[in-house]
Amino acid sequence: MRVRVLYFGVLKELFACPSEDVEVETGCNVGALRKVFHGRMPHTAWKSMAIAVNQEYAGDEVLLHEGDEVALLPPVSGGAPGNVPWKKIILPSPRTV
Amino acid sequence: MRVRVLYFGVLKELFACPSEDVEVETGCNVGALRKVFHGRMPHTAWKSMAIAVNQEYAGDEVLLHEGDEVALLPPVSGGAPGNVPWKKIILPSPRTV
Amino acid sequence: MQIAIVREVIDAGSITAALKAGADGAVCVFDGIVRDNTRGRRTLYLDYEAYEEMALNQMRNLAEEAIAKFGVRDIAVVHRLGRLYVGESSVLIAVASAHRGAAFEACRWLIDTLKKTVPIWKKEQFEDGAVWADGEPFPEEIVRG
Amino acid sequence: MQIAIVREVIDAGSITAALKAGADGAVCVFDGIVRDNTRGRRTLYLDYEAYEEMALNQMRNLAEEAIAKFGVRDIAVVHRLGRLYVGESSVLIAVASAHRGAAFEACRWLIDTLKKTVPIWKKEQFEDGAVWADGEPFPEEIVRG
Repeated sequence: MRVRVLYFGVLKELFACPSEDVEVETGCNVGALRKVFHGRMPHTAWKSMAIAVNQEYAGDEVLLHEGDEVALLPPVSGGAPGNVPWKKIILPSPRTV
Repeated sequence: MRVRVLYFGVLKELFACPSEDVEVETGCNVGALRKVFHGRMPHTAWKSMAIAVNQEYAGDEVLLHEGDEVALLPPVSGGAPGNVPWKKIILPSPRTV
Repeated sequence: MQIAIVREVIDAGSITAALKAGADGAVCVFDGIVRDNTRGRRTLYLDYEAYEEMALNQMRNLAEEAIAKFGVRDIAVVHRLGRLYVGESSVLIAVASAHRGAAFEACRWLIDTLKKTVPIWKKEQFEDGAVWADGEPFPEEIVRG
Repeated sequence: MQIAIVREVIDAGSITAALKAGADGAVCVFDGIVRDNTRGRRTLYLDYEAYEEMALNQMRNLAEEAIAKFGVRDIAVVHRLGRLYVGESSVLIAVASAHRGAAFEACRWLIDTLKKTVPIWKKEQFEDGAVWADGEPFPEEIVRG
């Protein structure tokens, strides 16, 4: 079955596109999808990544269904300037799965 | 010597005037003046009264000098509505010292 | 630092616009407004009065103390006197700072301290009578009676 | 409750004016603005982007949670996207309440929680390059990886 994966922030640049359709096996959950993408991302971008399924934050145990909208979300930084120091994330060249 | 005594808030109504010139003895301090006024005020108005001399909050030990501006200040209530419940203060008829 | 006692409507927009500078990341504003009731009793209006010169001095001192204490960049404190109707602002405090934590803390400290130490009083007019608002007790260091 | 994501200038005056009602005694406003530097490095502008539908849902959920949690009367949360220059507001949070304590606490909780959970990101453009702002780590209940 297919799910639509959306990339935001640094990930959109990393994968050089805003979204992809990804073929996953029936019974695949968020944790399994997370592992697939783990290999595609540098450690700094992976750290503290969240996943949303159909616009709700989803834990690893959440099952995926045909047509789900799955979003890979780097730590958010909306609002005003944070107290956290900013840091350069080195972008590798985009790769395919 | 003379000092000018200013009344604010409920005290202005209590004494039916905004200020009075008061004759005090040399060496009189804030505490002594406080005692003079104590007898003129009902207990509710007296509670937590502050005194300012020449626009600075002054403790009982502060000495008064000829021409000082002495202000009798009921608990302040500026700003937005407080969390403290409001309470009616019963005003007696004005008296003279 | 804008410290003022006014008798007309407080213009929050121009006060905060004048306050902001490039180094700021956060502005925290407290806007105190006349409520339509006190414990269910309907308020018609409030009359604010002040020991004006002393109130201005106190407000200035508080703002300077807050800048030193919380490390914020700049502060505006404007209090209105006279007759205020429901919905009108009696006080506006705006704090500009590089970071939000200090802005919130300074703003909260300023209104809490202003309400206890700045010589301003209000009389509330209800439909069936008027009362002087009970202030919060003065801090111990002020009343050493 | 006004919850919005906009691309034009945030009009703080009209947002807070629309928020106020007779029962309110306090409005606390947080205005997040683009600072001219990050740790001394000069900022030219910020580009904000969002997972927009989800961000709006999250903002609405946070506002509802804050009303329930702090007992405030009403809330406005407006976030701007796109390119913002130094001094422009990226987010405005306004909380109206009968009493000031709840207004301050709800406003602070909203900006703190928004910054950790609402899917909005910013890229900072410096004179010598651009970086994605490091967000604060997600709360544990969001990342159960």
